[in-house]
Amino acid sequence: MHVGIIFFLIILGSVLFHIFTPWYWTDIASNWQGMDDTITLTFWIGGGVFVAVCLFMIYCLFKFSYKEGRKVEYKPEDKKLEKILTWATTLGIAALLAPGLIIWNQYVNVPKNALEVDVMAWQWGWQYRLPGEDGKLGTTKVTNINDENPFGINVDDPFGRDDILVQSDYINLENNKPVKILLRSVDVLHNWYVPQFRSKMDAVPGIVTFYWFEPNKIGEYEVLCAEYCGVGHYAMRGGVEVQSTKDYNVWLSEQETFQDLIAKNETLEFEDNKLAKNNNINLKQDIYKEE
Amino acid sequence: MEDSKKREQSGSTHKIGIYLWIWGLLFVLSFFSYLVDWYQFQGMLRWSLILFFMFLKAGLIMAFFMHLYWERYALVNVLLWPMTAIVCFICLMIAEGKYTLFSRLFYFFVGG
Amino acid sequence: MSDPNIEGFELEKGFKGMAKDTGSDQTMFKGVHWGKAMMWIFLLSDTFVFSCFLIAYMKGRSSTPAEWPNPSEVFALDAFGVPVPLLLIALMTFVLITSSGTMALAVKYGYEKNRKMCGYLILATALGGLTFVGMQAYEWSKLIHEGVRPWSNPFGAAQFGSFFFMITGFHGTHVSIGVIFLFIYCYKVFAGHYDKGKRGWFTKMKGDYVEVEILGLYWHFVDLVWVFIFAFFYLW
Amino acid sequence: MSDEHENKSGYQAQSSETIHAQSSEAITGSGSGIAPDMDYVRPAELPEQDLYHPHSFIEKWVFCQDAKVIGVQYFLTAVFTGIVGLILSWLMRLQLGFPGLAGFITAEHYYQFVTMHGMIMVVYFLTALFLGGFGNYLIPLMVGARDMVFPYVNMLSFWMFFVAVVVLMASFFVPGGPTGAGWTLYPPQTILEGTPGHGWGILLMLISLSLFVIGFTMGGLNYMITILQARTRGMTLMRMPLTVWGIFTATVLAMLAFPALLVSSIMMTLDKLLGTSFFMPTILKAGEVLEYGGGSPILFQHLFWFFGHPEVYIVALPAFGIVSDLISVHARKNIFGYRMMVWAIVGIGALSFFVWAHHMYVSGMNPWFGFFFASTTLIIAVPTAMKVYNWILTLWRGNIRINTVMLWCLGFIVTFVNGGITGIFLGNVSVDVPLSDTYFVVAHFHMVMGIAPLMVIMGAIYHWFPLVAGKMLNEKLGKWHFWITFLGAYSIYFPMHYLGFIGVPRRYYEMYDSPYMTSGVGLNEFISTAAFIVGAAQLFLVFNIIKTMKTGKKAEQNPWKANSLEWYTSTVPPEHGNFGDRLPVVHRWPYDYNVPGAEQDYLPQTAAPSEVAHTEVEKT
Repeated sequence: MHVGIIFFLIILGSVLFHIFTPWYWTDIASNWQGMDDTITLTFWIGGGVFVAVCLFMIYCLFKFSYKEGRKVEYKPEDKKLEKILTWATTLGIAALLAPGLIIWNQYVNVPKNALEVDVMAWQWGWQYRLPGEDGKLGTTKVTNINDENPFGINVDDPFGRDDILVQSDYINLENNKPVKILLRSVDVLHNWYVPQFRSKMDAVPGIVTFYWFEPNKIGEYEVLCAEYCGVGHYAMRGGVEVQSTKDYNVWLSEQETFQDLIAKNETLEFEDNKLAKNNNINLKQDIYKEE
Repeated sequence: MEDSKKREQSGSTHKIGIYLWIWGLLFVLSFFSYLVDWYQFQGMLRWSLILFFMFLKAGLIMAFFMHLYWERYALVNVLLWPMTAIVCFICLMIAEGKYTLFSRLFYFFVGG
Repeated sequence: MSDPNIEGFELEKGFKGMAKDTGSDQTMFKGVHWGKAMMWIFLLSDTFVFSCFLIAYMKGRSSTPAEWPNPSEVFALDAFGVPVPLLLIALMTFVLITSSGTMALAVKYGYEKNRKMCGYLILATALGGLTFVGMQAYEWSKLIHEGVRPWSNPFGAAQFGSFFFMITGFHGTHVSIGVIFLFIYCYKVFAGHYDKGKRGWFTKMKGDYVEVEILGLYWHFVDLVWVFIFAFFYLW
Repeated sequence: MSDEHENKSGYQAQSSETIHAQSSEAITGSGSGIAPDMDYVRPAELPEQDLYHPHSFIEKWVFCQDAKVIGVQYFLTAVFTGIVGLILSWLMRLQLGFPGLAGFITAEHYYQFVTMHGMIMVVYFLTALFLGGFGNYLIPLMVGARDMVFPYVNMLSFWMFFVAVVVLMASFFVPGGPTGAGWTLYPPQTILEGTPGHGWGILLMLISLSLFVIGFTMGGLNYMITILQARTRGMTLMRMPLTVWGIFTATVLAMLAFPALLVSSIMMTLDKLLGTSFFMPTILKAGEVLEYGGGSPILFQHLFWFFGHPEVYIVALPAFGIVSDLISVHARKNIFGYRMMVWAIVGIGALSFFVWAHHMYVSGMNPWFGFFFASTTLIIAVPTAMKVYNWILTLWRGNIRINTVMLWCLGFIVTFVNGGITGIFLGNVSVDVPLSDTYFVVAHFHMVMGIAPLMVIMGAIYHWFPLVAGKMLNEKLGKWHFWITFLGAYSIYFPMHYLGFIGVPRRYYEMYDSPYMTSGVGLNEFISTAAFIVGAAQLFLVFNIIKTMKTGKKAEQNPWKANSLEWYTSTVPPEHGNFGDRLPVVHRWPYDYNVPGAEQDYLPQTAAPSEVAHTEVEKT
């Protein structure tokens, strides 16, 4: 008897835990409300099945626990019942699968007006690149990456020149504007994940992966790496700030383009060379002096 | 045990002619698939010829040299049905390979 | 292939027979020796191994942007001063098919208890296998000489060498193991172990000519794999 | 036949009477020769298996060819690795629940623990235990065979597994420690600096896996051929206990799925040792471009999961089978819908080869695969659900003994249904997107393929211990063991799902510096505490076994009044050859409990129709 009661309490506890849990998803801040809704739907159907199955089991425990000489049903098969159960299950599964597929279809079809954001991951950090005035990102290559070209942009690609470079773990996004995240990695697998946006995708070295979302809530969010990438995995964090269009444009205008970077490097190089030459001269003079 | 041995033998031998035939056919088919390369056929023609000769040869070896043709359906089906998993794997990997190549060419070479 | 009469059980052909065999007691593969059934299932598993290798190769080759070397040129061999494409590979195929044929005949004579013929044919098969391994060794050394390495090669995509050495190496290992067993079985046939039902020293199982067929299955499988490697690696 | 049998030293020929008895049986068509026609069972197709009987201690207990001893060897070795895995999980939970309390657990160590825990539990513990342990012990007994068909190969299989375990354990002691790449061993990080154990550790892991696959193949061939080709007279496939069906289907899956693991291990070994680039694209590490290029990391994931998903069912199907038998025996009722159960097992097994990439929805593979894999994955839910219905419908109108074994089964139903339903979340592609790589996944797979199969293992131990050791385990200790384990495990993994909802990613060494993750602190402490208790509660079993072996009650021949053949051996525990002089002849399925009109509430599989002509047997 008490076995059934304990099992009942477990089921009751699970349901109550679900209803009153303080640990539940964070407030959604993107267009993927549909994912949350499908989860809720799955909870209703799946949770219903779980409770029903367990309650039936508990009922059996109460009703049919061992008694010497109890009359037991002998019925190896019941075609009708089995058929009903199969079809009911199939129906329930289809009801869950359909919204799942519909939303996936939205997930893989990126809206035309989405802003492309190149997210570059490495062990262990992020940096970002936005298209410039031409609205297009330049092509990249891992082997191009060096101090002067931290993003590995192909220098002869005309689209790359005006790309806006954000050499920071933090990026700003415009509210209510779809974003297509283009992920690439220079070393191992990573995953750019903001729990509030619900969406995620691995960054895979050697290819570029993508996903999209539309932030719809102004605020600051933490970026987590969601694919194991070595010992620094847990510390690989970044940030997103979703801003109003006005604030965003202000931020955008402060960012450096690839062109700027090249120019700066050239100046630096020029100055470096000059410095080096001077040093040489100084050095030589020093040597002469010593002699 | 003597009986069972006899039983096995009675069903196991075939005329030598059939083996020689298959043997000859295998040489001919191999020669044909070699000619595909010799004449440098390209494109779909090459592919279909390669696959055609390949499956024909594989089928002959399995059916006659490995005696599958004479085996009972229970064994044949047990051996061949799992290949659907492989076929599924191949089809999906073809799609995957194309997708990877596209991604590489598009983002690392072509752009725009 | 064995289609024995089983007491109290009528054998039927086709799918109906299959349903009956499957639904019967004791054995599902009627009249199939345990060892033979085991070899078949093992070969099925091994098929998956080679399939995975070849699928990996296909995926690797189709997704690399670097140019794939033209096998027809890489594997060409000079005959009388003229480069003939795939000459060595063609010869290897020839040798392997020849040995497969001799093996098939060995199995046939084994079942006829023709000890001498069976033994000589197994010996011929073993020598064919040995020739194949030798030619493969020559091919490897030639390619290595030309600068092909598992990690790089002068002709194009680095994966070419990787997949080549791995897949042919794995196949070659199978052939070599087969050759070793062929020689052992050759000895056992000539020594008459299968006529007398002598027990093997390793597994203590009684000898029987069905073992020749089991080995034959393995050998034909090695040939079968070569058919696929030939098509996908050399002709593609 | 007996004439040509060599009676050499080392071979105990079957007594010639037995053989004559068998051949005369073959002529008359049934055992005694006077039984009526209705008891007719076809004569034996094959001669008696000729067994190699051991004649020294080493041959009997170490290099033994008896499947039952090999089963126990497998079992003990697997349990040993399982204990190692359990200790590793404690260390992980210590770090997660009480970070900084154990200062020696650095991030490197933590990731090594995670990896080794995962690999050990999935492959070396559960797979080896179910197939190697239960498979070896039960298959020959349940199908009525004298032994596995290739006892020698079977012995090699165990020793290969043993070597694999030794190599795995050796990786704890090599420079750099064991690999810390996560049990999925995803390249490129697996073999690159920045991952613990990227040198020796990963190599030993790959070698150990390859050895395991080779060893398992040898065992798997035995299980398959024994079930297909060495059943006793009257034992049709549709009269086999579901345990055998579960183990059989799992073995088929293993034979076809392990090749993918073998191939990916070989390729990764070459990447590591020779510098090939199968899985390695161009990589920039610490400002330097490595000598790799052109490979595809996702290829590895496909190969790995082509193995990995069937692997889930390799663990689950034997558990399904065993639990069906246990429920039926202890509910004293036939299993409901036997044929449906068999087809569900086979269907799940077949489908499991078409769903692998549901582990990769957010891996960056071709996004269109999502549609295909979500559909196939959810289709699998239908046969699985049918199995659950049939289990509870077996309880319905039964006569349920609520003993320790049944408790474990009930625990299995609860945890399995729970874990199965969270599986629907993760299989449904777009629902998976927010949840994948979070603690929801961790909770899901621990519930469904950790705790649920563990419940079955425990139930099976309590059920079959009388057969293996000849003594009954103590019920009271068993109940304590169950309740602490079940309640503890449930309270570990049920709340853990909600950590995933918050968005806490898995494989985080430490996670409290994010504002919205701090709320999980209390929950994590609770989970860790529960984990320590559950782990420690397993001492109940150890203590129970020791106590039983010393002072326990001797078991009767068939203490549970079960029908299947393993309880009808010549001696308890069964000796080499299992069934004494004569193999049993089977006349019915193993689930004839409480047949109307029968004197007892069970009819053994060997009960001939003429003996039970007065009953209303429906299915045979």
